[in-house]
Amino acid sequence: MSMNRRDFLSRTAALGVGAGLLQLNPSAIVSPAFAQSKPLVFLSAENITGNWDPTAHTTLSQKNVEGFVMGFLVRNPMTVENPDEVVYELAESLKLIDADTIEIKLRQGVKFHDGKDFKAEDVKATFEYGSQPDRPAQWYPGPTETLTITTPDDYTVVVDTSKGGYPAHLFMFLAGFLPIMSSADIAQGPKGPISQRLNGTGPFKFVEQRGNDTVLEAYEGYFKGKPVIPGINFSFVGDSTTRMLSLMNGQASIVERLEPEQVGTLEGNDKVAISRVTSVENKYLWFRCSKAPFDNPLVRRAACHAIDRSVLLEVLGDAGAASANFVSPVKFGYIDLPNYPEFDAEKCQALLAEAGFPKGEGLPPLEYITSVGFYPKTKEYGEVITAMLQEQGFQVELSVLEIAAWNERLYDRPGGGPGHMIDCGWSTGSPEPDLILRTHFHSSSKRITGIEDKELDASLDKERSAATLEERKTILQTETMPMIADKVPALSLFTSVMIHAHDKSLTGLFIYPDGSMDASKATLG
Amino acid sequence: MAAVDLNEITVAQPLAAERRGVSITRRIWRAAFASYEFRIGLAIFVILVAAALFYPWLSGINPTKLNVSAKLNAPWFIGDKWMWSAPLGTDQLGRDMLVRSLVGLRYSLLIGFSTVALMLVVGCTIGMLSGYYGGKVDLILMRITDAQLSIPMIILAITVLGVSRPTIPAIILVLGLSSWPVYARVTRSVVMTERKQEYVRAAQVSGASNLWIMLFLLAPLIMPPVIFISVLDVARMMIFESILGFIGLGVQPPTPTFGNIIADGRKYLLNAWWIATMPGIFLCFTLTSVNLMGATLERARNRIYGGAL
Amino acid sequence: MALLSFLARRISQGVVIIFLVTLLIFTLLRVVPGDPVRLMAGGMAPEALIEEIAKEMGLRDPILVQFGRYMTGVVQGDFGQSFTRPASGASTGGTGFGDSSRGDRADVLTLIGDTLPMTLQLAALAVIFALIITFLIGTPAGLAPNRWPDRLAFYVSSIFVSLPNFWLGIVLALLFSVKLGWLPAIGYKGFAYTILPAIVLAIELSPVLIRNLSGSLSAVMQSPFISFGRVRGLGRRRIVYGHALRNASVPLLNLLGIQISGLLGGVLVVEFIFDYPGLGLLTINAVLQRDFPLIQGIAIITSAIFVLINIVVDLIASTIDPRLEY
Amino acid sequence: MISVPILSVRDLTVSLRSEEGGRNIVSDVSLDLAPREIVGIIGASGSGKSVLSRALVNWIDPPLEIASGSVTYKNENIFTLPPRRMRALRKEIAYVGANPQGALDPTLPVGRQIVEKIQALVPELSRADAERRVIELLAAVRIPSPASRFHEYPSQFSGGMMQRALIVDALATNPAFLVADNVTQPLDVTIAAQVMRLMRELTERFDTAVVFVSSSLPILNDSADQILVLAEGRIVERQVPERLVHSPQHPYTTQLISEIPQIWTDTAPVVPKIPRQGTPLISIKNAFRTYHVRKRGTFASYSEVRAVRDVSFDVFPGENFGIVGESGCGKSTLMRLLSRLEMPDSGSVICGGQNISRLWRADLLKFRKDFQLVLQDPFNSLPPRTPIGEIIGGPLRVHGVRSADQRRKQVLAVMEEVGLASSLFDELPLGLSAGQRQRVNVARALVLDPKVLIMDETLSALDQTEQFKLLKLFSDLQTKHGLTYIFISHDMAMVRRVCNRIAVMYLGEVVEIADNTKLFFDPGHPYTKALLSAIPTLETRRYDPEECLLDGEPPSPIDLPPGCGFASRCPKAFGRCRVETPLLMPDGPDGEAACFLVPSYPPQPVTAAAA
Repeated sequence: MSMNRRDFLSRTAALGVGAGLLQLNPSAIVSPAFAQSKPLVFLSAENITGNWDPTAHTTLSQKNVEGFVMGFLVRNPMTVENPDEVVYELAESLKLIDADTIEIKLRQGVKFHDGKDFKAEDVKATFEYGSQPDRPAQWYPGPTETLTITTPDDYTVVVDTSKGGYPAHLFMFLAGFLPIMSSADIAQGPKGPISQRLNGTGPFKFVEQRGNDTVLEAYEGYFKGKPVIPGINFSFVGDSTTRMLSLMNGQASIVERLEPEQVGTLEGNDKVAISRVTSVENKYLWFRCSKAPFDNPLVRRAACHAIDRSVLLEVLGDAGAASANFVSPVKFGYIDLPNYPEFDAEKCQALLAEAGFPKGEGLPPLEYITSVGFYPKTKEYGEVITAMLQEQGFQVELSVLEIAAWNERLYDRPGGGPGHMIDCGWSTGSPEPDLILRTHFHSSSKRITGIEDKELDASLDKERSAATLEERKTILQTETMPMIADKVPALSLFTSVMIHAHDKSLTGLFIYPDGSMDASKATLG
Repeated sequence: MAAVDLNEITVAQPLAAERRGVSITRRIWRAAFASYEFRIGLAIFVILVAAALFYPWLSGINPTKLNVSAKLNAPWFIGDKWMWSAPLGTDQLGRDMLVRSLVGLRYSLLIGFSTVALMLVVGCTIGMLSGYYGGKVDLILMRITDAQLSIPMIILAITVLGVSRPTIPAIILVLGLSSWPVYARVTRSVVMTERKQEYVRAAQVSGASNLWIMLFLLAPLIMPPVIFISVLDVARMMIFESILGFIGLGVQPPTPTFGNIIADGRKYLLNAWWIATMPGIFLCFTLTSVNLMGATLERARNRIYGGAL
Repeated sequence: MALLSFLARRISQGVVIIFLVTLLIFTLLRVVPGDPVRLMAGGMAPEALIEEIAKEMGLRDPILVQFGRYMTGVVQGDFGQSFTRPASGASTGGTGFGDSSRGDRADVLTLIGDTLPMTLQLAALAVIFALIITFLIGTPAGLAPNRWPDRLAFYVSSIFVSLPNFWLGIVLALLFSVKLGWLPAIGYKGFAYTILPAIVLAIELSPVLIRNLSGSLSAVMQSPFISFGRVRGLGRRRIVYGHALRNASVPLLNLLGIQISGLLGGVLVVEFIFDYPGLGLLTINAVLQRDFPLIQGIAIITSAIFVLINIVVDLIASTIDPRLEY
Repeated sequence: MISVPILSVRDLTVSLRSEEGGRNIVSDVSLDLAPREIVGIIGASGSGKSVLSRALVNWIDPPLEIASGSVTYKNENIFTLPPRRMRALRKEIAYVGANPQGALDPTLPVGRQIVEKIQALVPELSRADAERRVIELLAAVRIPSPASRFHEYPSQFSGGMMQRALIVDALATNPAFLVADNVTQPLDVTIAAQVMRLMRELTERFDTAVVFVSSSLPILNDSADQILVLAEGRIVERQVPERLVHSPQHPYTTQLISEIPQIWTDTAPVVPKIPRQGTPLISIKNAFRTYHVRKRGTFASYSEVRAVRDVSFDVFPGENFGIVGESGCGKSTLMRLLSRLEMPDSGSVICGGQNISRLWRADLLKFRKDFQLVLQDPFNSLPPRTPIGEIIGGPLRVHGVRSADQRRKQVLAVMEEVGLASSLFDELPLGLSAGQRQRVNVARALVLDPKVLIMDETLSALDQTEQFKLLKLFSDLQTKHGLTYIFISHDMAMVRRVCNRIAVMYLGEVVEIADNTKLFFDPGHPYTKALLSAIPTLETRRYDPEECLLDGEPPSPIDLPPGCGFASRCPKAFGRCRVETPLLMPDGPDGEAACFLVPSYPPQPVTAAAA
């Protein structure tokens, strides 16, 4: 039922965009009296990369920092209730002129933190720079040469994708999470200032990196008005208990990625408030599809049927939400797939037998790699999954590695990545589903799974090239996603729920489903 | 002065009848066993070990069987949700803490003792050699010892354990090989003093080879106290193992050891303190019992060797 | 003169030790599987890029060549640069290939230089606490062997040694920082932040010391000059504090010298728990990120410190007891 | 004695508590000590004399305890005094023990510790004054350069010096009386004599009364006003020395006196002159041994300790060969060379025609079997934690006697032979008397039934009674097994009694080597004379200490001066002695001596006459 509602909404959204109607404002949340207060101390569970270039990483914690500092054309609050909501920030409108052309009108009088005026050249530069194939973040539907970007005036950008053969509407979502960089910085190349510091139009200014602390201060020139809180200290604290302790003794104002049990403890604490956000992040069990035995879809499906996801959710408690698709419910095109593999011992055994491994006999010993992980419960549910698979006759051995070792083994390499299964989550602050589907399941990228499958490629290309959002969603929901669910190169286990705990006196903070925040209206103490 | 004096006194002492013909070692054990502390220690130790060996098998509870719905139950003395199957509560995945602790105890004892054994063998051998031969041998061995001593265990751990999936033998190897120098030093200093004693010379004159002297003369003399000291290290090694678990280099699940139970339970310390605490308590009991026995034994030795009757 | 020659001898030996350590660590780190370059460049990096970076960093040369290069750097005070950390010193992670575009990396030496003082402060305080505990508990035990103070010491050390430091750390933080609010716990914004971690370390350190002190003290109390001292008309206090403890403190010192290297293990965990920005935290992150140059640097520095501390220990010991010829 | 006694002991009984109940070590001893009087107490080891002497200063620790009786000082029983007052009294009650080295805190300078004592007892005395006093006392006991010695540590003091320092420590507070327990026992004869002389002077100077405990009657005889004989913890006789010596009342005393070695009397034992022909059993030829010790606190500079210099002599089958000399004269090193614990740097030790440094494996084992060593220190020479049976059986195991019964049989046989109860088989050596320990030592050596026994100071730790017994045992064994003994000792009297031929060592050199009678009646070397003059004996000395006795101590064998090593202490030294090193020259038919004063010694070569 709810599905239909969402369909409806998204449809209207799509059209609405076309008509340039949509006007909504997240700052409906709270607009408190201006009161000078101490800087906000944010404790992050994940460390940042060494490189401030927003296109150089896919690291969530650093995206959070960008969320404070950088400006965006639009933001997508992506709430489950209203997944397709769009909030205009640097852009005043996104207009789809035809299938291959989109016109972006920009807000005037915005300044970068370094004083440069925000103009169309910056958007153009950002798009072109970010589309370079060697940029790790890989936001863009196609490489730079497939784009033709023109700037009729200082506040208008026109993107033409006809060369690339994919529709321009893809930029609607992309616009939602592109930090707009200063063309001046980009001009100096990837090794230039862009990698040394953040320079954006957001509510907070990047001051310095002090050891593990990223120091930000309020930016008077912010176009929505100077934030109330004087600044933000964003620092990395690896240990969840430590984070929680420092919140409890008042040293931190907000901490992320709480363990569900900690939620239990903190709810008793009257100085602390909890916020839960269904995130854009799903966690997956990735199969190494390029080597035996998981090169055989039957075995993969068997494994999937061996896993009872409801139990995992029990383990995760508040930290996980059920989902039956390869993308998070807050993403475009989400649907509870009817053919998504559920726990079913018979089916599992049947498939095993069919694949020639009755009761798992003849299967090689399998290694399941996971990390000690900064995600809640990673190790725990790893143990559970191992147990479940073993019950069905898979001889699985769990390797819990410390982050670096896990990271080093994570991705596909010639001859298939290490181990046979590996645990990892994937999250992108945009409704764009391809950021997962295409990245992982298209043979041109096949990040972790190493799968190469003509049908999948075809289907993925097809949905990408759909003329309208409308059409694209249909293809996704009726062809691509079901096909993936049949071939299960990876099993999406659940959708993470981001649990933040913060000082009760902290109000007016909006947390996006990718964990980044809008603190421009927040007050503290 | 005291020594000389007492010897003068004890000269004409008549031998207590019961002591006639009883070998020294047996006498020591008797003396030790006579003290209630030794008995208590022994009792606790036997109970623990017996429990570790048999309870899991008797109770038929599988330490690795998950029962997520029954996770984080409190032990019987607090909370009401506990079941007979889990008197000490359950862990984050609903496994019985009692069985897990006991099985953990098994592995931890294995790790603790074999590590210390390894340490002793390596350390004492090296210490013995360098203390006995002195000179160049001493210089070289001691430099090596110092070098080893100055490498933080943790760095050795990641390098060796990085090689493969950390297994119990690998961990024993790492811990043992990174902690022997202390013993090398102790042994060396003792040997250096003992080796100057005249009875060593006497043995040489009687034609005993150096090896013979080290094995049959010095080793029996200096080992016991060293071993006694090493009891503390058994515990320290168990703890180290948990530190390894703590940075993801510990024994891999589902095998429970005190180390990884504590390391995993740490997260729940606030709302399920018993997970991380139980092993600590078991550890403390084990250690204390071993220590009790060790101490009384040592005391008995000193009494017998000190010439008390 | 004597002192100088002593220093000359010990330092030259120390250099040998440090060299051995470096060689060992260096080779060990090279044989660990897991290509550091892949860690730096991130898993998504194509093989070609990996090779390119590796080549450019000379990581494909024979180990000895690399070692030679490294040592020449070291003797010139250049410990190389961190694989993963930017000049800002932030602890970094995540994945980003095309690593060539990373901001310039931090010098290992500066990283260590920033964190070392913190850890030294922590360690020093810990040692002080440990000694206080040791003397409070160990002295009575040594004076009354096999009587209750001895038993007490025995049980206390048994308990102390069975407390995992991270467990204790969290418990203490909960108690003193959250519940009672007496001491700050997490991070570092002033000296007060050192106290709790130091206590944890002290408790980890003290059992061995207690046992050692009580042992050697009771041994000293047996020696002739103690009982003779009484006949010479010295008061008990004078005998115990002026002579017995003095003699007993020598083995204690030596043990302490040895324990220093063990201390780092504790520092590591404790600093992680308390998010204390010291060498331990640096190490654990370096380890977790396989930041080899950093690990090497830390190994060298720690072993150097170890050597120095032990020289100092021997100096003090030989001033206490002239028979220890230095 | 008319004057009131300053110390009077009444019915003092000290007993040893043990699980088998008490046993009296000292029983109803009563004695009085008049001012300035010197009371000597003589007793064999085990007679409880040490315990008594400690009781006198109220130093009785468990398991010992005062069973009854009183020690009255200033008409108060010191046993009943509260600790505080007792401590105050320590000022007037002083004690010097038999173990100088252990007596002071090794980690503090000697002077400082004495000052510490003074200040603890005489608070009114300022630190500066205390120091001044200590320094002048150190000078008074003839410690060279006292001002600098003041700051040195016990380990830097030699035994003799330490003993003197302790005397200073004892007298520093002007005690009313002083208990000296066996003070000379650990010292070399010459040093012991010096110390005794000192004690006498000082006690007169400070008019201190002294209770002088010793196991050697001669020593007491020289100094005491009155002598008590202690046996089994009881006083069996008390007399003034002369009468005690000439008309002893109690049989024990008589026996004691009879055991005192006779040196020059005609009742002295005559040791037969063994014909020295055939091949020597063992002969050492021009042996040198130098140790390199790192100079204290230097980087890499070594100094040479020339422990044995150009020593040669032969030992023939069946003879008792003596090597005498004071501590540090290199006799122990010589022993190590003879027993092949070490090899000479140059020169050789020939045994059975072979150079023993060349022996290996089987041959060596064979050599070991024939050539056994009985060690000096009865306490260090037995592994403390091995039962006696095993100790004695050890060599058998080494020499491949596998079966335990076989070993046990042999061991028990030997034990019986040396007079050890078979019940000791499973006992620890501890609790044995020095004498018994030495018997164990002998048994261990004997069990391999060797040809030669080297006795390294074997008897020096024993009192006369024990010595007497053991020597008897030795001669029995000799007749039974045809053993050859090499005695290494500093005790002239003992050597006099048993050795056919004697070599005197000084600073690593043999300065004289002669037959028994020759050496004792007509020594060729002044050092020998000095030794003879220092022998504690009741006889009228042939060599007057006043003219022969040496001052100071032997120079250290490090960096020796040129010329005769003895020149620095020799009363007869003259120019040549300081430039040229004398060699051994025949001195009559049955002796050689290395001294220019030996008649046969060629005069200093006139430079012209050279070549």
